[in-house]
Amino acid sequence: MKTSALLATVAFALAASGGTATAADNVVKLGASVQLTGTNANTGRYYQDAYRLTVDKINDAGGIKIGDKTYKLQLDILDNQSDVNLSVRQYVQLLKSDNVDFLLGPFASNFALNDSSVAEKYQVPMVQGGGASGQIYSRGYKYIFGTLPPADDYFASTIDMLGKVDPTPKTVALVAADDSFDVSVAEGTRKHIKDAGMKLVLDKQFRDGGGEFSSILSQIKSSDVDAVLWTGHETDALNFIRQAKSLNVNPKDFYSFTVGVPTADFRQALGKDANYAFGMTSWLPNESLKDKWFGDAKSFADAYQKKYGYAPDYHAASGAADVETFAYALEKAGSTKPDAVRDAIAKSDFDSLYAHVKYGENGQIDLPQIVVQIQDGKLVPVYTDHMLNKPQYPIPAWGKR
Amino acid sequence: MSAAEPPILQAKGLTKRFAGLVSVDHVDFSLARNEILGLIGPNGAGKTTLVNMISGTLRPSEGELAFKGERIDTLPSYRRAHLGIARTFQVMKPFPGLSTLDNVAVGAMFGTGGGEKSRAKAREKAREWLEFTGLGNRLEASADSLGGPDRKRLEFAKALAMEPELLLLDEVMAGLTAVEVDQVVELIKKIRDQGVTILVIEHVIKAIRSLSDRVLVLHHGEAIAEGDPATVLENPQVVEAYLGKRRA
Amino acid sequence: MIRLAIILVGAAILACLPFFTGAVFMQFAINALILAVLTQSWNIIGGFTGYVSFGNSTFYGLGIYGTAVAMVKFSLPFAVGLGCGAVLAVLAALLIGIPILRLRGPYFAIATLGLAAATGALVSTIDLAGANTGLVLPLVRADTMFYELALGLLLVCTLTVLWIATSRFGAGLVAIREDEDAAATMGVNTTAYKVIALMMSAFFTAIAGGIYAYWISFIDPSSAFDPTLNVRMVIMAVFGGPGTVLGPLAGSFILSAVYEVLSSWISTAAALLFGIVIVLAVIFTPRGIADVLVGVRRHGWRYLTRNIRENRL
Amino acid sequence: MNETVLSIRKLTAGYGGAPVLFDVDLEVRAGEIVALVGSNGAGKTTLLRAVSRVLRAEGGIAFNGEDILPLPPEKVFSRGLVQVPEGRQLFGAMTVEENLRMGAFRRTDKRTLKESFEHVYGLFPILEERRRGLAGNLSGGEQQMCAMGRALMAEPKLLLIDEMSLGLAPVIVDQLLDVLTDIRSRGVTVLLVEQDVFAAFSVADRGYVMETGRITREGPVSELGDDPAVREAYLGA
Amino acid sequence: MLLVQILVNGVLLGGLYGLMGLGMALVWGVLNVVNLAHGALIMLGGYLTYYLFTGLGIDPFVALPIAALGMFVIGYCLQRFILNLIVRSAMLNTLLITFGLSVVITYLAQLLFSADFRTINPTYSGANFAVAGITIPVVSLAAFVIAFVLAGAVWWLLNEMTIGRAIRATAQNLTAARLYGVDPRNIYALTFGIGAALAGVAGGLFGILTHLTPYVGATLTAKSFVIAIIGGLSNPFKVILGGIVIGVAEQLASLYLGPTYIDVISFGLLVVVLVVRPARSLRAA
Repeated sequence: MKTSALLATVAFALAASGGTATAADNVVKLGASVQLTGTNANTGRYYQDAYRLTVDKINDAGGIKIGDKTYKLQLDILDNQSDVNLSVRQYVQLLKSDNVDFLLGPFASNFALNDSSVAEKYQVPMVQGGGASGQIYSRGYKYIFGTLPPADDYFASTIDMLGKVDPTPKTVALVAADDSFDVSVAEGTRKHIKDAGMKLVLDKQFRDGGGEFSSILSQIKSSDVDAVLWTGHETDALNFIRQAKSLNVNPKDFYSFTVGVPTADFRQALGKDANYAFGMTSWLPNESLKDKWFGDAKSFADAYQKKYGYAPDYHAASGAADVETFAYALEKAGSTKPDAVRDAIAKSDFDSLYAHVKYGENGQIDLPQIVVQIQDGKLVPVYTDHMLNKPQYPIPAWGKR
Repeated sequence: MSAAEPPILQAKGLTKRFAGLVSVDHVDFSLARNEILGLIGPNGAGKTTLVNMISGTLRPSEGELAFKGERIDTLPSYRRAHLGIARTFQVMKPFPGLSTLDNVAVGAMFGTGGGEKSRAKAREKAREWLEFTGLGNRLEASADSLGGPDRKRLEFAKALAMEPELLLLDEVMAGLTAVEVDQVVELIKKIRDQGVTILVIEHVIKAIRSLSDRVLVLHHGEAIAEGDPATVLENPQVVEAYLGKRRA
Repeated sequence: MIRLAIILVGAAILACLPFFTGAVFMQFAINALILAVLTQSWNIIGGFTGYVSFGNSTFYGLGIYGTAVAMVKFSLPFAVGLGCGAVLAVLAALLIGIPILRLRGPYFAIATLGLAAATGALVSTIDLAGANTGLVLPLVRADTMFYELALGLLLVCTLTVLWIATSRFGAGLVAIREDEDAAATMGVNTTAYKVIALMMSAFFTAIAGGIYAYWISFIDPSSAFDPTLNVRMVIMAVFGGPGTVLGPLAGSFILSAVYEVLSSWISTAAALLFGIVIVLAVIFTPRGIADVLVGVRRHGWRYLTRNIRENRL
Repeated sequence: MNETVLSIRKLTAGYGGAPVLFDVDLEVRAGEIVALVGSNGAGKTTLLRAVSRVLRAEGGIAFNGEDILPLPPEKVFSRGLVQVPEGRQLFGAMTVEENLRMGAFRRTDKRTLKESFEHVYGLFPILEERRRGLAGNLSGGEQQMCAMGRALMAEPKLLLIDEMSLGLAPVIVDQLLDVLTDIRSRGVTVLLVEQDVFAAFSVADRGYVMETGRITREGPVSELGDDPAVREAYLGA
Repeated sequence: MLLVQILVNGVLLGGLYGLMGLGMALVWGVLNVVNLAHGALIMLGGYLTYYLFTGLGIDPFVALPIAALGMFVIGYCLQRFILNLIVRSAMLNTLLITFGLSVVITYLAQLLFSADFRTINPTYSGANFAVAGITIPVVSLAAFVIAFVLAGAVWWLLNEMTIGRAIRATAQNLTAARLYGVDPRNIYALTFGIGAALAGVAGGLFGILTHLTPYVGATLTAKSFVIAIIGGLSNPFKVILGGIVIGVAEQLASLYLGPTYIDVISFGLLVVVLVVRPARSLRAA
């Protein structure tokens, strides 16, 4: 018994003697803890890959100038195993023992919510492109910035478009997951639906990750709505479509999903059943998006595809913009002091492969969503504030495809 | 039986049914203070069920049960233990992970009147009872390391440490050799001499004969005979149902 | 007496640690201390009473939410919040305990598991508790305070367990664990004892939850009612030796350290290795570390293969 | 003299390093009923467990001339060495009939199964009456009958019976003893371990007395029953 | 009409639930092992079916028996070489070791199959037909039928076959079974193998109906758990019935209370069943 107590103390002490690495000169260290394993690993990898690619690109181009010295960026990435508690610990570790200078974010709103507290606690800026929930920015924190547009406006452009198509949907069903991000989306969407003069006849919330929609689908069928607006996570979107087909549920005109549609995995998993699905993205690899390091968004996408073997989506682009935010802010601040950099980030104003980056008062970027649709297995941008391509509308019933 | 004092235990119309099967069927009996009552009967006659109803492990489906004139048939087991009823189990139930001393100390701590509140004093008492039952040299042995006869002694010590007024013994002699049976009979007599009333369930007829003041015979849940051992054990009905011709 | 000395000296040494270590260690240590409190609290109901509870994460969640709702929605101070969480959890233990502690063995374990899942799911539908989106607590930069609080709680909890191990109450609990029917007929008020043990367990668990909530500053149902946390409590207690005073502490500190080392050194394979460690530990040391120390002293390293021989078919 | 069915030579066995049996020699010949008596903890049950190979042991155990020490329990069983264990050990949630069928688990000649059933039901009519009932719901005496019936279904050459009379009413014990005699008349050899020396000696041919892991006396029961030392130790005053 | 459709959905879903619970109940009832790795085995069965379908082009329903066979082998080996080492230690230890195994299986799966989600998506996966205005998805119906057929097979095995009786005998009394010629090492491994095979089929169907990731196991274990308890451990058909009860209860809860209440209902039901049927629970203790 005595020995076991001793053993415990030793183990405890061992963990106490964590390593203390010293940062090399002329290097700015960026740190992030992302989901490389566990339930969120599927999307988490976008962030690791985008961070890597962008840091390498910036270093290859000679690094960044701070004052009159040239600095290289260095990237420390830890795997939080999709465990929120671990990710919080890892961010502290990054700051306090791995001595990183600045923080990049994890994926998903609930992680961003927890991890940004570390940034705020130690007053080191974190720029994250993985959480869109309004909750992250409503706490009055000063050190958290985000490159995903506000969740409440995700459906704004979609609803805008619905006003301009024929026939215009009159009745709408809203199906939303119950997590932080989707609750924000749903709240905003209800308002947009009302403003557009449409009628919300079915408003259903489901357990995030539950994957079981037959009851909701049967209710959609019996209420015979014109359009379905759906928000949740990717696998749930997948199940929703598959179950809609097997229960033969067809909204009269239209359905749209906040996530999934832009990703290649999603289209591949669903095959032909993915066709006609509408979705949205805050980013498309257009040549019109000019970038200091990559040239434009398309070259970014090509480089990414070449290096990692899969196509980037808006998660990746948003992650790249996070790294670039630091690059611009460091040069502008002319210092690596956290407070100086923080103020420089707040004043960010630059074009990037992702978008024009400019943070609002609360630290969040504002971007319109581009409405996209899968047409014959291809992702086609349809609408921003005007029609880009002709939508396949209304969506044909399952039996008539 | 002294006429002046009310019986220490009185059962009236005691009945237990399990899912329609009647295990004990309207049994009446009483126990006078300081008496030894032998309870015999074929397997499945309801003897253990009867003991379970007295100790509170089972609730009677019907009937009344009084201890020293007070109704106890709805009290939970621990309350009956506090009143002074202790029992042993047919399948012995020591606390296997504890030493013999701690096993018996539980009895001393929680027995009649709620037991001894101080753990140290309870262990002191437990030591005395282990001496009394002949286990004084095995205080620190773990209970599941004890062999058959020692287990029975432990079972006795646990019950005695509760300082009961009524002790229910369920087949404490099963599996003992004739000589060991004689030892246990002596032990039980010694306990009775301390003023304890005892109910004994047993198949060892020799022991029943030499111990009991009275014998009660159960068959199919009904009391078929009651009286002094000699008479009951010659009752033809008892011989037919239970004893067999060879032993009568 | 020796145990009391070890506990007090250990606590005194640990209390000084914040002055010699950095923020990363604090971060790890607060987590480890909270886990140790959870393990030690579980030990009261699981180790001493023998009721393998998978419902302690319910009390943890209630402690977290009691504290958070009181602080966020009613602007009460932290201390009052802790009290709310504790009262909530203890009441829940009382109400839940009476029906559920009638079940035995695996049935109790499963009922508590179901309960934990149901409570988590229920809380995530309550608007006052922020539904499934969680609650944000005010941010405090005071890790040393949280560390000392958690350490203090662990000390009180461990002293309580020490008292249990040496008291009449504890003897009653152990009797229930060893044989409940026999305990009842020997005069132990089994229902009351079990429920009280569960309430004590719930109390410490809930306070730990409250400290965690304020420290981490953002909570949601999936982190507050995490069922794997309960599995971790069980593993740590069993690894250390359930039903002992110091075993659960040793178990939780060692496993916390192992997990931390694994996840910071070999990040991606950490969970895999952790799983393998559990499997091997169960095979070679089925009775916990406390028993390993005794066993190895007696039988040398053959103790390990001996365990297999005893437990295999 | 009949041939030897079971021959045990210098058998040592025990639990977890602590030996319980020391150099036990014992012999059972075809057609005999042999009684093994002794006080509690003398090692009688340990001996049976060693013989049926559930327990590690050293020394020699030969069954019909074959060394069975290296065999696993199921092989020993297949050779026709069948045990009725202490405490009956029925399959409580299975019907009486299924319990009997389990006795025939290793039998390959399923055709004669019906005869075996008839034989067992003939010996214990109550089992036929209760054949659809669960074994766990039987009374103690009926359970012992079921256990013996199950053993007989295996068509044993040697039957080991452990504490047959334990916890049974005298009238039931008498019935079972009668059945033993009947079984023997059909050519089954029996080794009976008993606490109740009266009962055991009333049907056995020869007896062994075991004390603290050693055989101390052996001989025909008539001689053993008259031996004053045995009388004093096991038959009581 | 909506209500009827919802009930049909619940019943069909319940068949698959029941099949998930079946393997769990078998292993639990026979080996007294609450197999926390059951969900991980379901997941593994799903991936096996997936690779047979996408890799070798075998129709998923043809692939099911092959996957079941593969899972049987895996299950047999797990029990024979790992779980048999600890069967005689405390019940808690079997819980811990199966938990450890579930972690190992999950993260091995992640290394082998990556964290990406997969679906088994044959051309007919969304096929359906209508009866009196009620839509019936073909695959769900097939899953339902398969669940019943397999429950029947398990029942037949346990009650009418010698090996099945040996399995039950071993479950009830290990010592006696050994004395009567049963080799428990083999029987235990066989039982666990059958449990794993049932999990494999459930996994394949699960993959056709929804999606697979290496992490789906934990939820499925919990679900199988609930169903095994509600259905009881003795009769395979009752387990399927338990699945249907849960399926219908979830759908009704989803309709009347909202889908976020699904877990409250299924786990709440579990607790209620345990508490109001204490007689059975106490007897089994």
